[in-house]
Order: sequence, then structure tokens, then C-alpha cells
Amino acid sequence: MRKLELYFGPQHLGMVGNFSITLNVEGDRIIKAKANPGYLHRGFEKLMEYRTWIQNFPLVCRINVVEPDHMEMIYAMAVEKLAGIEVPERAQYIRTIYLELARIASHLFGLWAYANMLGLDTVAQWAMYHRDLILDLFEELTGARVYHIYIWPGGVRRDFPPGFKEKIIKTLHSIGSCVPDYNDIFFHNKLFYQRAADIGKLNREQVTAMGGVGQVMRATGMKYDIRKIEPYGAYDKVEWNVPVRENGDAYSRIMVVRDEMIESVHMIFKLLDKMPGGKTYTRTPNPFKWNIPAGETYVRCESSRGELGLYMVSDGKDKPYRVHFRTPSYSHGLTILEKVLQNESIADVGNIMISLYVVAPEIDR
Amino acid sequence: MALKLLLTLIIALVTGLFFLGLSRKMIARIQWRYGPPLIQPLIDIIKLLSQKSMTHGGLFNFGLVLSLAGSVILLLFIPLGEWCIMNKSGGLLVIIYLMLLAPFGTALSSGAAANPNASIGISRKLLMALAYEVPLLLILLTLMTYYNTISISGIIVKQQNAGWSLTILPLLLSGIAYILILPAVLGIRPFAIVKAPQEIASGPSVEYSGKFLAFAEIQHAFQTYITIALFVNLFLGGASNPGYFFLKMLVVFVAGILIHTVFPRFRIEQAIKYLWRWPALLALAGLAVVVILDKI
Amino acid sequence: MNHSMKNQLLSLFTEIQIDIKKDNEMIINAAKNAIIGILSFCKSKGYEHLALVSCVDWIEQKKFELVYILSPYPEQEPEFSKKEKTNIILKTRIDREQPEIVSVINIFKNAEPYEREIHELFGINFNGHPRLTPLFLERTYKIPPFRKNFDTREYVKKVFDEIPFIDKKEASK
Amino acid sequence: MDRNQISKWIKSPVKMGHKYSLHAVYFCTGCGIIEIPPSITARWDAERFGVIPVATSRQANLFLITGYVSLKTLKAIIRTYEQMAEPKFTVGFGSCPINGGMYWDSYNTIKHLDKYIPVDGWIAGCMPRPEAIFVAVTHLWTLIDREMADGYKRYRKNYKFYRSNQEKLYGKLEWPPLFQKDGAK
Repeated sequence: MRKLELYFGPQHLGMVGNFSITLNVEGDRIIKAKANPGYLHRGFEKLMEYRTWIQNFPLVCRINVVEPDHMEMIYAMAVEKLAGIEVPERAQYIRTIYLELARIASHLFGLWAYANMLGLDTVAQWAMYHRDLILDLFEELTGARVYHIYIWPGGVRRDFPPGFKEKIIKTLHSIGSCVPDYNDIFFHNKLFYQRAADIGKLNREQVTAMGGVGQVMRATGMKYDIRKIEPYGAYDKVEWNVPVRENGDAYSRIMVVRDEMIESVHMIFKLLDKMPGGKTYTRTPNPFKWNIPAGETYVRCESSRGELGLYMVSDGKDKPYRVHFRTPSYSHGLTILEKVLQNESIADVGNIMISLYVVAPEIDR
Repeated sequence: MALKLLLTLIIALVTGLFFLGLSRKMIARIQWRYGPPLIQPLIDIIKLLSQKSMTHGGLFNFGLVLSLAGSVILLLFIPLGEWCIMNKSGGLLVIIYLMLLAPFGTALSSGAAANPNASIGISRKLLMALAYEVPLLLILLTLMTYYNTISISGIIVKQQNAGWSLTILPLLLSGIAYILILPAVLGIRPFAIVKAPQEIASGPSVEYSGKFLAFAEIQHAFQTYITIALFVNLFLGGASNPGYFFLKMLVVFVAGILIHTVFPRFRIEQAIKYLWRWPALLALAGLAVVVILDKI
Repeated sequence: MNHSMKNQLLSLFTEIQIDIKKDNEMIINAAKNAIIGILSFCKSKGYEHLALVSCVDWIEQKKFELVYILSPYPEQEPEFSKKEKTNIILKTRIDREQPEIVSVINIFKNAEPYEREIHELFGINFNGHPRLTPLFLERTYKIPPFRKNFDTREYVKKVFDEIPFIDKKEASK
Repeated sequence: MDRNQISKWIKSPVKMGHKYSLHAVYFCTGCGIIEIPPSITARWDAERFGVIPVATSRQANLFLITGYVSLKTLKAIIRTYEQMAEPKFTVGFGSCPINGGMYWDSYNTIKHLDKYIPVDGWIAGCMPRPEAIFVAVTHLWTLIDREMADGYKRYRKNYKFYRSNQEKLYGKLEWPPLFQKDGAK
């Protein structure tokens, strides 16, 4: 069979961000895949060392464009831990509702990318339409569609506007009412099952060895969810369970994402009912002369793709000394993707990559 | 004669482009959006013809012209309403041969383009052609033995008095088989594997730009027209006047588009496995039924 | 869980200091050559998830500090869902002039891209690493960009602002 | 939106054709990529203006660069731009390609995109909204009407300067120059 070198190039329709995979192909089967990231590298952590703690907030949510909100949350948690700021109860609830809305929007974006790669444009368009409804909610709450800069050290920037709670419930009901349509046309579609079953199969030992997190791990049957292990925000105040599947292939990863979306919607309803009143913001000192005491911390939160960690070191001055983001797509996109693409067919490269939900800006930061 | 020839070409081009515009509009409406105007394919062709395009040598141009010529010649053998220009000379047999000219032409031109995506697209296109040729030949064989004539207008005349061949009992099996392979011949999803933009950057037409892309678009329009016209003539009884004929084609095309929007793509080996399993068996059973009926 | 680990580690390894912060996070400072031993010991004890390999450039003390962060995978429904931290931060200091350390790739396979990145951005040499090829950067820099003495604003002025604009008057000459 | 004025079609079909059938190849560099999918899908639907994403640069005539451009991406952008068919238009999204934007002091991103390839239209905003993208498309129509969208002519006319800028940045480029002589036809 003729050997070919094929570029699943940096510029590709339906790929999330610039990320190129060099495939050595024999006929229709991939022999070796080499991922080369770096198209979106801007030295993020270096730039953060030149800006003060507050200046970093608008910067930090621009690391990963698909889901800026968990980046804000992780940075706020780290700053609060180092500076010892206490966040009021109502702010924790608002943050959790805000993060769950962001998770649903990010999963819908993942559904757009995945349905696009399989060729089913109808579901892609619908998912993107429903994501736009959620972006309208964000726009009303924070004034911006995608980069909200809403979570602040010490709480959130502003409280829920009047009538916002009913708007959330109305939007989520309108999205929830379409779930049966999604099921018929996509999730229970026999062709989707044939295209996605036993593709990119990973058992638990491989995933633990290669540092897989999030739905890649949950698709192999382990309940690994940072919201349960190290609860932050108001996640431990509400009853919810972690959706899990068994056989670790692309099909079960997408079904885990689907169950997680539904779980998030129910969680938001419960959180909205239990939300207490009170302040949503504790005063932080004057941002120009705010020196955080020296120390280091590693905080984790569960972004829509897996465990998002931030290791931050401060040496007592007004700028962070060293910042290192542990993003879930890093291990998924580099170690796991190269391993799992071996002897798969070319038609499934995009299929597997988006089922691992690899997002390029997260890898190169 | 020449006027009739020109007229069929123009009608075929207009209906083909109208079908492309209609398909984009219908897909858009199913996906909850407005979609482009119906004449968008015409606007695309005007733009593409006015662009400066890059060619990869003589074979590249020759291949494309060959595939366009293949489709145009096929047009002459398919009766539109009651016109059929090349009526006397062996309708179905010639069609079977000329069917392969278009994929062969694109293979030649994309092979010269030396782009790995194009070569993978070409291997998929020829595999697909191979996959749906098997049941198609069996179906045409069944029709020929049942009507024991090889000219399509002969079949149409027989259908005029005996009713559509889809409704005739012995031909029912091959009718269903033809319906099952129609999406594959049309190249719409779930068999839209050749032009998969997300997997192999739109397959064979990866190196086409400007007027070459316009030719490819026109060839695609002719291809759609030919496939549906063949099906309507063979199984839905053709039509006395072109208006009635166009209406039947519209119904078949709309059904195809509805399938197109709700299915993801097959992989190439899944498509071949499917095409050689169900439609091929049905076509074989249809042939057996007709042969046995002949014997009695 | 971390307290029981502490005295086992203290008994096994010599030059090691461990302190456990109030939210139960264990920070271990160890010598360069004890890293492999500690990592494999922790892995056997259930800390199978290497979250992060990071590097901090302490330019005043002329030291690079390599940080390995480990955390356990919960077996079944995570029972310790209190607000306690469960990870270990293992730190070691290496000299800044010839930065050299052994790669931990044969214990944790997923450390491979982290070490490649640190090699490229800090210039630390990981011996035993199979593939130290460039990962992110397009060109080579005299001082690796993430070191403290590489001033990015200076670099931008020197490289990007020198390239002239293409204005119509001067171009049409 | 003078798409259905037949007189304009007869007078200048080429210009009208280019206005109402912009096949866009979008380079999902930077953070602008998050606003392209909403604008081509159900809610905003760029296809009613004739803007469709296509897979390869050969088939495209509109080039959307949707965010900051890092050094590695610029090489791919230059090659993609040079592969496109001749009347081609480029639109830069957001403030990062205009003047470096949020990453003005980053060592790995270029600051001014139009030093390396000609750009016909800019959309301001730190990641512009779909409405801003449509304003840019309609603005591009007027530019095409008035023959002012001449990025590709500028690229052809002073190719030497563009090429020297690219070589100043990268040293030796591994692909040959597109036009041998300046202003070559």
C-alpha cells in the first residue's frame, strides 16, 4: 500500500483552534500521528508576570476561548487562597450557577464541533443556536457575549438583575424541550452509533497512565470529578450525581457529555431555589498597592473538559511571580491523541479529536 | 434536431442548478435559518468564472473536460418527457458504460493535481462508484429482462399502458433496491463521503479554483439531473410533457434532501458493506423473481 | 491520608522536609537525586495522577525549582468530599547555570509534554527524555523566553517594531 | 443589498458575482474563532449574504483572520493567502491583528498584520460580535463596488516590500516568491 504523509492542517474546517497533526497514512489507515501544537502560543504565563493581580483578570479569561469562565474562577480561587479573602455565601451560589451555564454553553459548542466532524450539520446548527440563547443570558448578566470578566477576587462583579432568575428558567426550559429532538436525530441515531462506537477506545489503565481527566476518564467508568473530590463554590450544597459510562470509546464520551448537560440543567434549578440573600462582594484592597503575601498554591476546578489546575507562586510583590495552568486538553491533545490515533481510519481523525474535546488554545497557552 | 439538443442541455442545466439552489434553501430551512436565495448556485458560477484560476498542467484540464463531456453525453440518452435524441441506439447499455466516464474524468484531473487529499478523495470516489454499480447493474438487468428491450423510451411506452414499474409486483424488489442506492448515486449524505470537507478538505475538488470549480459545479448539477431523470424514467413511468416529468423529479429530489439533512456520513468501508449487503441482495432477488416468471 | 504518608516518607528518605498546611496540602522539599524514589513511592501509595510538572525561576538565589504535583484517583464514589486538599506538591531545587535533571518519564508517561515544554521555555536538560524536540516555539532564542532575565518587551521593540510599514508613497517609487 | 437589481447584474456581473458569493476560508487563529460558528449557523446565518465557509484556500476568495497571529501561524497564513484565487479579500478580526491588542508585549505574536499581507478590512473589538462581522461584510460590498478592495493588487504591485518584510521576520523562507518581477501580471 502506498505510504502518504497527510497534514490534518492548522487551517481546518470545524477544528477548534489551530492545531496540526502530521499523519503517516497507509491507504486509509493511520500508522503514526504526530501532534504539533504551538500555533496559538503567546507566552501567556510570561505576560501575566508583567501585570498586577487585578490587571490579570481580563487577561486570564482569554487563555481558552471556548470556556473563559472556568479560567476566571480558577484564578479567583488562587488569588483568594493566597490573599486569604473570604467569599460571601450568595457569591458562591451565583458563581456556581454562572459556571454551570458556561459548562452547558461549552458542551453545546463541543456538540457543534463533533456533529460537524461527523457531517451532521443539522445538529451542529441547532446546538449553536441553543448556545446563543445562553450567551444572551450572559450578555444580560455581564454585558459581554463570551469574555465576561464577571468573577472577581472576593465575589462577583454584580448581583443578578431583577427577573434574571425567571429568564434562566425560561431559557433552560426552551433548551430542555429540544432534548427529545436531539435524541431522535443524533444521540439515538444508528448511524452515529456505527460511526462512534469502538473508535478511540481507551481502558482505565491507559487513561490513568496518560493523565486523562474529565469525560475521558468518566467514560471508562471512574467517577473522577473535581466538583465532588474538592468541592468549591456551592457544589457540595446541592445533590447531584456524576454521569459515567463503561467502555471508554468516542460514543460513551459523547454520551457522558450529554448526560452532564442534563445534570447541569437540573443542578441550576436546585441552586436557584436554594440561593440565599446578602452581599455578593467583599472589598479588596486598592488594586495598585495590593501585595499578596508570599506563598504558593495549587487549586483545581472541573472545567467542561476535565481537571483545570493553576499552580501560582507569589513572592509578596504586587505581581504574580510564576503562574502555570494545567489545562485538560494538554494531556488529551498531546499524549492521548497521538496514542489513540494509531491504526484508526482517516475519516475518524476529527471524530476522535473532538470526542476527546481537544481545544488548541489551551494546549499552547 | 440541433434545436432539440440545445433545448435539452439548457433544461438540464437550469433544473440541475435549480435543484442545487433548492437543496441549499431547504437544508437551511430545516436548520432553522433563512438560507441563500434560490439562484445562489448561479451567482457562485458567475463569480467562479470571473476568477483567475491555477491549472496543474494539461492532464488536469483534460480530466475535468472529460468528466463534463461524460455527463453531457449521458444527457442525450435520457428521454426528457417524450423527447429522446439518441433514441434508437441501445439506451440502457450505453448508459451503463457512460456512467463511469464522469468519475474517471475527475480521477484523471485530481490525480494530476498531486494533492494527498485529492488522491484519497479519488480512491473514495472510485470505490463508491464500484459500490453502487453492482446493485445498479442488477436492477438494469432485471428491467431489461422483464421488458425485454434495452431502449428506455421502449420501457416508458410499456409503462404508459401497464402502469408504473414501481407498482408492478415482480419489479417491486428492484424498485426498493434502486431507492436504497439513490442517495449513493446522488452523492448525498449518508453517502457524501467523496466531498467530505471536514475529513479530506473536499476530496477531489481540493485543487480546483476559479473556472475549474465552476465546471465541477456544473458537472455536479448535470449529475443530479441525470440520476433523478433515470430513476423517474425507469420506475415512475416517465411523462408525456416535460412539466409533469419535472414534477416527479422534484418529489424524488425533495425526498433525497430530507434524507440528506438528518444523517451523518458513513465511513467508506461501512458504505460499501451496506451497499453490497441489502440493495445488492434485493436486486438479486428481483432478478431471480423476473427470471423465474419468464420461465413459466 | 496525608498525615500517615508523612511519617512513612520521613522514615524512608533522609534529606527531606515535609510540612502540611492547614487545608491538608502536603509540600515536600527534597534533593535532586531523591525525586525518582519519592515519586515511585507516592505512585505505589495511590497517588497515580501527575497533574503538573512546573518550573519556577528563582533568579535571586540562582536556582530553578522544579515542581511535581501528584493527586490520587478516587476508587469509587469519592468519600472524602470535605473541603480538604488531597494533593502533594513535590519541589526540588537545581542549579541555574547548568540546569540538569533526570526525566521522570518512565514513572509517569504523561510527563513527556510537560518536560518538553520546560526544556524549550526554560532550557532545562532532562536526560533520559526520548523526544526533546521543540514543541511550541517557531524560532530559537538566545535566552529561553520564560526565564526571568528574558525581557519580552525589550524583545518586541527589537524584533517587531523594526519592520517598516508598507505605505503607498514610499512603495510606489 | 442590491442583489435583485437585474440592471446591475447586466452592467457588471463580475462585481456583483464577487459581492454576493464570498466563499470564506477562516483561519481559526486567535480567539475570534468563537464568533465565526455563531455567525454561520442558525441564529445569525451568514449564508443569506452568500458567505459560506469552504475547506481549502483554492476555492475561497474571502480570507478571515480571526485574532492574534503567532509566528508559526503567520507562515501558514502567508502560504494560504498566496494560494487563493486572484480577486481575494482579507478581513482582520479584533484588535490583535490591528496593533497587537491584548498581547502587545508577547514575544511570539506579530503586532501589525498588514506589514506582511495586505488587509482590506478590519473589525475592531476584542473579539467582535456576529453583527460586527456582518457590518464588515456589507462594508466589503461597498469597497468591491468602488474598486477599493484592492488588497491583492497592492500585494502584486509592491510584492518586493511584502517579501522583504516577511524575510526580515523569518530569515530565509522555504517557498519561492510568488511574483518574479514587481507588478508582474
